[in-house]
Amino acid sequence: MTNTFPYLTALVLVPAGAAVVVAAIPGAQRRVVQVVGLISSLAVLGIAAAATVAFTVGDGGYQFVSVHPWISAFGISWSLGMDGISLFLVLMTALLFPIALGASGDRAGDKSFVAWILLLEAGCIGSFLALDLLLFFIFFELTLVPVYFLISGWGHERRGYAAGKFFLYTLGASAFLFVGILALVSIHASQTGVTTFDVRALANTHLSGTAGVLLFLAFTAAFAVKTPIFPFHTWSPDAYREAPAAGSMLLAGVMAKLGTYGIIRFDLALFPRAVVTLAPLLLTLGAIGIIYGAIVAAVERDLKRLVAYSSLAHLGFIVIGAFALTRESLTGAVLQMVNHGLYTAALFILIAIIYRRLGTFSVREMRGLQRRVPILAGVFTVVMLASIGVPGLNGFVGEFLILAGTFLTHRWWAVVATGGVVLSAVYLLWAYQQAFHGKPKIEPGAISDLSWREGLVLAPLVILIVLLGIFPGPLLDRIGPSVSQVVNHVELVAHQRPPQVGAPGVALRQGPGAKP
Amino acid sequence: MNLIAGILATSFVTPQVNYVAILPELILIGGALVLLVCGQLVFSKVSVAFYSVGTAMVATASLVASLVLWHDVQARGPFTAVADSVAVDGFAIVFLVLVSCILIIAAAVGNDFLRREKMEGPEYHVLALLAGSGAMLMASANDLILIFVALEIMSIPLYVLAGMDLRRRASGEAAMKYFVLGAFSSAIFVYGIALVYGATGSTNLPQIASYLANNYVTSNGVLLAGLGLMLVGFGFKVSAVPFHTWTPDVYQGSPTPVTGFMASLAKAGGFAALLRVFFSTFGTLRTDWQPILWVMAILTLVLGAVLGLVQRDVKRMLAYSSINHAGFILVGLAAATSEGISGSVYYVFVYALLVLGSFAVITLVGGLGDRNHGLDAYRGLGRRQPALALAFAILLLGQTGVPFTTGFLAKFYVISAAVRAHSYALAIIAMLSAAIAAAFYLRVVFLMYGVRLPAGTKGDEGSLSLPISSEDVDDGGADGTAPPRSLGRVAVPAPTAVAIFVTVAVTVVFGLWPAPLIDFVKAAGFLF
Amino acid sequence: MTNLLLAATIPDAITFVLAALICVVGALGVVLARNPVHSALMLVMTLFGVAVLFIEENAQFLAAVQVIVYAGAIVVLFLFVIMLLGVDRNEVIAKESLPGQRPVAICLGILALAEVLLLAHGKWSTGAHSVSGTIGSPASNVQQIGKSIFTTYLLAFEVTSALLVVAVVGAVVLARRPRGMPGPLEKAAGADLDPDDAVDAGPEPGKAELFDASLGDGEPDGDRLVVEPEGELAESEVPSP
Amino acid sequence: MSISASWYLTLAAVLFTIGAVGLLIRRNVLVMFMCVELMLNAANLTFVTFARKLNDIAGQTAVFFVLVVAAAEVVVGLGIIVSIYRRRLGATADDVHELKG
Amino acid sequence: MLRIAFLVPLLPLAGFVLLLASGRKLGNPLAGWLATFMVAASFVVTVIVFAGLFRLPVAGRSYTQTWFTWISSGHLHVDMGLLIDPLSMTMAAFVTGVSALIHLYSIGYMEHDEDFPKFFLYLNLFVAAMLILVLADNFLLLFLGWEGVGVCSYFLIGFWFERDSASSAAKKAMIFNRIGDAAFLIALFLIYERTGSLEYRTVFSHLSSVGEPSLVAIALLLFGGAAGKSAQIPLFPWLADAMEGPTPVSALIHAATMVTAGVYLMCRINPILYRAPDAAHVIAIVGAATALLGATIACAQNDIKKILAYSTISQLGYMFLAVGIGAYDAAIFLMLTHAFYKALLFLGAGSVIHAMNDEQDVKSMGALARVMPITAVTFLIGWLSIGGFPLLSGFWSKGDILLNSFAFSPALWAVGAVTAMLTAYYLGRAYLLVFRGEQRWVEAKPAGAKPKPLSAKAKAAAAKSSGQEVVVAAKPALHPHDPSWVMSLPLVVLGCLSAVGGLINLPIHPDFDFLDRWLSPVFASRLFAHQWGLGGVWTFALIDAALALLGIGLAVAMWGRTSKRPTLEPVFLRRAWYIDWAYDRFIARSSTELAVETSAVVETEGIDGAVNGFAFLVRAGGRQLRKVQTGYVRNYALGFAAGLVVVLAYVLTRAS
Repeated sequence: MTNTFPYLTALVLVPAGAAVVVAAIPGAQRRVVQVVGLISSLAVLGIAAAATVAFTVGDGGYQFVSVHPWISAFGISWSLGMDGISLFLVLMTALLFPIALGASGDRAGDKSFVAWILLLEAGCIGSFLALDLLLFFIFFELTLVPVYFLISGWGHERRGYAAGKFFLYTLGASAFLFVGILALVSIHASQTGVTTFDVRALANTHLSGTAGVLLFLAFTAAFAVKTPIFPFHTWSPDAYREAPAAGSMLLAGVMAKLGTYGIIRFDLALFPRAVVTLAPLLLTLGAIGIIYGAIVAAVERDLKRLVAYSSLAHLGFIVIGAFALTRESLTGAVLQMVNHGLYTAALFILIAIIYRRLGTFSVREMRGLQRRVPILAGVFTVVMLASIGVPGLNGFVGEFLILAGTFLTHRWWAVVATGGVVLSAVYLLWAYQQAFHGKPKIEPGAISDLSWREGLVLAPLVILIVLLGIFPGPLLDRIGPSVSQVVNHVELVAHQRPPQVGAPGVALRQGPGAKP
Repeated sequence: MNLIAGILATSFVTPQVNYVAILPELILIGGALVLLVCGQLVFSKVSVAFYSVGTAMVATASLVASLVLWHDVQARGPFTAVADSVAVDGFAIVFLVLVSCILIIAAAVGNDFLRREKMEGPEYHVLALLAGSGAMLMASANDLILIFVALEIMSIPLYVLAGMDLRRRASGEAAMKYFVLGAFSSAIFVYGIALVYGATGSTNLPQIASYLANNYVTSNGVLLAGLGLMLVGFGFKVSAVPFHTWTPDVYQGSPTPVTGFMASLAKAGGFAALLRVFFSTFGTLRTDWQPILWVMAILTLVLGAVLGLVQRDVKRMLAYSSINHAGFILVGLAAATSEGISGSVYYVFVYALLVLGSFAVITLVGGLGDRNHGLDAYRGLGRRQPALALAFAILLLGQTGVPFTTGFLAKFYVISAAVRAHSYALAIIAMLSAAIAAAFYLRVVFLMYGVRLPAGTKGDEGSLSLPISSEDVDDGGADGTAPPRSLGRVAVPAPTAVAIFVTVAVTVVFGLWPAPLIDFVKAAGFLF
Repeated sequence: MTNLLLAATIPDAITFVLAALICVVGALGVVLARNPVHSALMLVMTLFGVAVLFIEENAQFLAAVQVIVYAGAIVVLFLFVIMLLGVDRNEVIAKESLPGQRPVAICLGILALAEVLLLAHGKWSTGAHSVSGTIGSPASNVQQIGKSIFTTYLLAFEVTSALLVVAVVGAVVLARRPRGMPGPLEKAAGADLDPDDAVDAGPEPGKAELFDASLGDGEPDGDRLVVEPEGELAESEVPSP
Repeated sequence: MSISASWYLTLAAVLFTIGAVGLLIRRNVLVMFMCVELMLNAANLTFVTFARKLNDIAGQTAVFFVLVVAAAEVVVGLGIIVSIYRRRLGATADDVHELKG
Repeated sequence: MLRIAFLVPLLPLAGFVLLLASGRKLGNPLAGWLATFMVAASFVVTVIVFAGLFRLPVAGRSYTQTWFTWISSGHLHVDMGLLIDPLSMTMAAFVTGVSALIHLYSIGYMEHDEDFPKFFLYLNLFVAAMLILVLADNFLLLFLGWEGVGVCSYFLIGFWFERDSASSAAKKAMIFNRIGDAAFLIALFLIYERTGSLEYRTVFSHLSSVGEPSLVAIALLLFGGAAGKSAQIPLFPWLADAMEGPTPVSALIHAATMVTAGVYLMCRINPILYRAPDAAHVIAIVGAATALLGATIACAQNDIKKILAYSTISQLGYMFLAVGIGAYDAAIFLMLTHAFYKALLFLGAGSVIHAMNDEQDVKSMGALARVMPITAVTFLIGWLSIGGFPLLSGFWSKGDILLNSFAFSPALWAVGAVTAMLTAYYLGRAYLLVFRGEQRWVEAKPAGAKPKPLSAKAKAAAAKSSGQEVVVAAKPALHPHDPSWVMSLPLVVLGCLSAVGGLINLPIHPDFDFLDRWLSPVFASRLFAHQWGLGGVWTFALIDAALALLGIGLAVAMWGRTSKRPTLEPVFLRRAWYIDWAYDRFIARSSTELAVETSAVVETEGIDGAVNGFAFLVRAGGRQLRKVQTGYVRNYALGFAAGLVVVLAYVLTRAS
């Protein structure tokens, strides 16, 4: 398709430029900063929306591809592309950032704060769009810096510790990714004589079994930490806990997806055979993460940390979906990335709102809130149910697709994961009961219910949570084709056979999984 | 009579000297002499500024000369001059340019430092120029003896400069340690040269190379011994473990601008010679020396990172970081490929500017008396002087290797070289060490930006906004986040400011648009 | 062994042995003499020995230079400084302040020597052929050296001038004393002249943390600086000039 | 034919080692410098010997340069010692160890 | 006519949305009326559609209405669509009907509650979900409704969330349901894997190609889900606690509608059960066991609502027994009648509780018939009907099941018979203790002691094991009376229904069992049918009647006079066979401990410990290495020498 407007480049450059502009605003014009920040992030959202509209449904390939040589000496190019997998991640990112700005109160007038947020947005969108491995890595790394500053500058009591831990842990992990990328490229160069970092080209690299596995591990190490996947998650509770509201929601909502996105986009595309070999390992880790996250969350008294662990569980679902390698599960995984982004962000905002009222994250110190702030409680309930995965809300669709798809190829993992569904109800309901039920501690009128501004911030999320639960069709239609391409690629390379795995019913009955 | 006759009988033709080829060096030396003379004889009392300007001009002149040479080389390819004792090739010229830049920046920074510390006189600049000429010679020298002499020309001024601040005992200690160890290592070095000379019958690098290429050395013991001894000498200069021990002490003790100058110049000169000798001359023996460098690189990387972690003095911390960087540069050399070499060169180039800028900032923060170097000195700098802090942050992040800075590409360059040479372990260790090193860069950044919250208030949700950006620099203490009393605003003189700006600009601009610098450096891959 | 010696002409052998003995004894003397003055004199002895060997290897010019420059200039300079600083008191060689320094040093020395000799394994095999002028040529040693200096090593020779300038300037810089600083021999003690007796020593261990970047003040809790009174700050503070 | 070069070279190696060890075990900075001089002399001897062995003048020329360098080093070194002494840090190497870690 | 079917679930949903938007403005009682109207309207629509369906020829009595595609990915394709067939319409009809009545009742019951609008908000949402459940045309949509009703029951049980007991009960219910749902989900995956679809028709048409083991697995997993929803062994404990909710909720959700969803599901998958007899047998056995268990426990309860709750469990057991043996129509029949009389009983209990100022302990009631006749009479009808008193609805429906079960296996029949007898007995006990016997409460002279909602005492009373005189003395004076008409009307209507409800399916003559014939298109030949003629039927009818009378007589004999017969209320029954306790002790608590251990040991010490440990190691290493940097220049030189030696040593190995 020919479209004159360079959507993708704009998507990356607008926030970046806006960050510079904001940083350059002289003096303490908080109002201006606030407005500029919000406007520019909304502009990004607009562009993303436009791109979504212009996106051709049913085409699984990359669209709006824009390639410009950057460091030709190393074959690095500024090449961006968008397919069904990245489309909604970008859209969600573009949506969450204005919300994040809106949710951070006066902070949004803080020059450096806004600048960092916008820079982070550029980094995230960039990583979702990059088709050039090194470009991806650069954006992937670039996101660390703003987050580091956001946490260390505006975080809570132990922000120094949390920020450092986050930065170093992820940085250390991406060391492997970095070397892995270079190794892959040099292998490819030795085969074809062309030094390029273009994913599409590299996907055709022929890798020996061990080489593939090692590279896969190198890549996955970084993604696993970023996501995080059990047992590489311990930075996340601290980071989520200490980060400011915007930081937490962006960390969990957007940046966690960088990891899972990396898995789907790069692991699956570049090392299909290794993926097939090692899928059980990753599936197991994902399943453990689901159960484990739920178990730990069940005894967590701190709402933010609790949500952090619940994210660990939910991301476990996504990982499982990615490595089950069926269309359903993979589509579900992509969808779930978006869903998780939405309801986790909403959860963090709600927690922040409560914090603003009570000055605490500990459920011990809040009781009977439902009596005092019924509307807040109602919204919280909806979001909570979404994250429990109640059908009719967005959480369910993704989860069901993931599990149904996984069941086709890896039955028992799916069964275990389904157990996680029960557990998620346990800890969230428990937390809810602690915080909202019972005789209220606070006197009537001591705290106010949702302000219109807070409501405005939450509204889009809640609406989407409900809408996507009932009507996920538009997303599925766009995600599907791209996912099919990925799966076909894996099937072809890994099994040298046309894709049929996990086609249920008839097709499966003579497939391996036939035994009841 | 017959004495004269005897002389005439044995009269000979001196080699014709291609002055253009050695013009940069000559300019520096000449400039140094001129400044010296002017300062002491011609004018009675001249201010430091005069020397600084003079130095800058001289350095600029040699920069121009180097660029002229660059075009020659582009035109007619690399060549040697003055009886094959200097090689004029891309490799050398990259360093000529670098050294000229270092000199200009050092002059600017030194100027303000000298004025602040009330040290008049041309010595600093003269010595700097001479050291610079030494570094240039090391880069272009094509003969072991010349390398040795050049090494001394570069080192001795540094010894002196290290001890230049007569009022700080640390400075004296630094000078002493640097000198003793320097003398020791150069003795070892020259013994190594002797052995190599004995083993190959020449001190001229191309001749040695051709000798090694053409005849198979049956018993290479002496040669290898000489090589090892020379490695010690070089290792000292580039502060590679285990020959790094002087680095932290000297960096910490020396006057700060000198530290910056030393860090950049010594690394440049040392690595220039090291790369040339080992890669081009003894390339045929790479299987013999590669493992040594491999181990050295790992040790250097890890030790630098780990030890930097536990420092509380910024200069000392950066000393260890410089060791870590040396490790990275060695990684490029250990790859022993043309790509690796240009990677190392690029790294040296980038690092030199980064470290110059960093130490320029430290010089300013150090304050009068040049002793305010505790990490605490940086707490809240982001609020007191956002511009300065931002610059420092960028330079530190550049050293961390954050994308869109030259530092990232430098790491990328050497690591990719290593990976292409299939030394994956080395690559991974290097990156991990970089991750560890990031910790101490970040600590400074955090101190500058991670402002404490007012007591009692919780840090969240806009209920209060943290004064981190420039808008409220001056309400220090209003919210209890006042930095310690001693940490007032530090003066930022124009020249230093410009110098810092330049380094930052280079870091960012070439980080975003690296093509020109990379192409420039790629030429270094092809030695004479 | 002996026959190897006898292979050479007797006088040569004797000269070598004597000179070698002189060198080694002198060297050992430099190392072992308690008094630096003695060391200096021992050094002279070694230098002479070396000079003899130079002549033995028909490097007459160098031998001369060796005697003139080294013995005549350098060692005198040493002695001068020794006297100037009045450090000519005996050093207690017996006790070694640094634990283990001496034995380790000696072991390392022996090892290094052994390694070098092993590497050389006797033959000290060398690449052949003369490149720049042969010693055996009719012209005298001086002329040959001069020739090679002004041809092969022209540039090196020229830049040594820079080296010498450096030496001079350096000496000046280091010897010059800033306003108010006492000369080498005066015993004027003004603490103000020597401001920072507290040279920023290395950090006390155990303060820096890997993750906790906030540990400028070595305390995990970030709020320290807020609550701490000015007095506390004053301690951590370096006295400003 | 005079006696074989290997003797000279071995002697040089011995001298070198003595010098090195001396530098390691002596506290007095001046003496340490003297030890450096010893090492340089060892190098010189090696050069000259090889020069004879190779029948090549370059070795002797090299010695010439080494001499110059040695001279320069000594000048500066002694200057440093003077300045240190002036700073009342003491005259032996061990007295100077404030910078550490 | 059928086309308006979509209104059936949409009307209550619309009510929900309206209340959400403007519930607080409408306030009390307008909100209630709106809600009631919506449900009533949907009842009307249902009747219309019902009629429309009735018009069609028997074969063609199935109509699918697809709204839009819900989920479509890979081979999975799920629509939002309704299936209109006799079964779903029957369900829809009685759901909407009963709901309408209970809505009406609630207007009166909840009039004093401050969250009045919210209550109806939830009720409407519940009805909508329930209707989606019964009308869905595929398993996933059914699951949506299934979860929806679960969530609503969570809200409603925890409606008085300030009571810890209430919120805990709500949580318990939700979790037990989720356990069942997990099984349900796995069943769905299996179905999808085997048949490649989740849509009823497709699935059932593919069954022939699915191996029986898979079918058994599917059936049992689905039964697991049903057990959770319908409180069958082993997932029944939550239902008793669920009584913490307002009484109308208990009547609507935990007696009439939601809990029967499991039975509906089982009937819906009858083709699967038909092909998986083993699963069916399991269901039958579990059902019978549950029936007996519930009955026994009900005998010893003092909380009137708990008595009814356990009776519900037992009745549901009956229904599953019926399903298990293949008598689906009998199950549906019992479901309907049960909906009538159990709702009746609950509402009656509700008005009693209301009148007794939230007193729920039967031991502290008695002789209420005098002051609240309507309630008494209707309750009496309810009792007799559920007890199987001849010719009342219960008599027919239960008889139907017993008949078939005997034909299927006498053992099951025996269990059923005993249960029937017990049912008559324990409800008789309840009736007598509440309405007859001596008065165990203090009558207030002046009228108009406004009963406040949820007085603190209520809990205390509920908790009390049995009412002693002391407590009675402590009680404040009461002024019980029959409730206002909004509450009485439903009682009366339901009373009539439970009396004559049996008429819809009289076994006396094939022409009279309308229900069977109406449902026959759904169950077709898969129905289990006994082989007796009318004679057999009548004999069994007599036996049933005898059993019922026996139970009633027993009750009168035992509880007519006194309220204290400890021997008949053994502790193990009052404590519900200690099953609840066991759950708490062995599952809840131990798993909590496990979780605590995990987070303490594995997380804090293990994983996080590893990371921080590494950091610490690096630091410690740094500190140690710093010692090498002694500051003594000679040490440094030594280091050089060492390095040199090492290098030379290596070189030595390379030397040739």
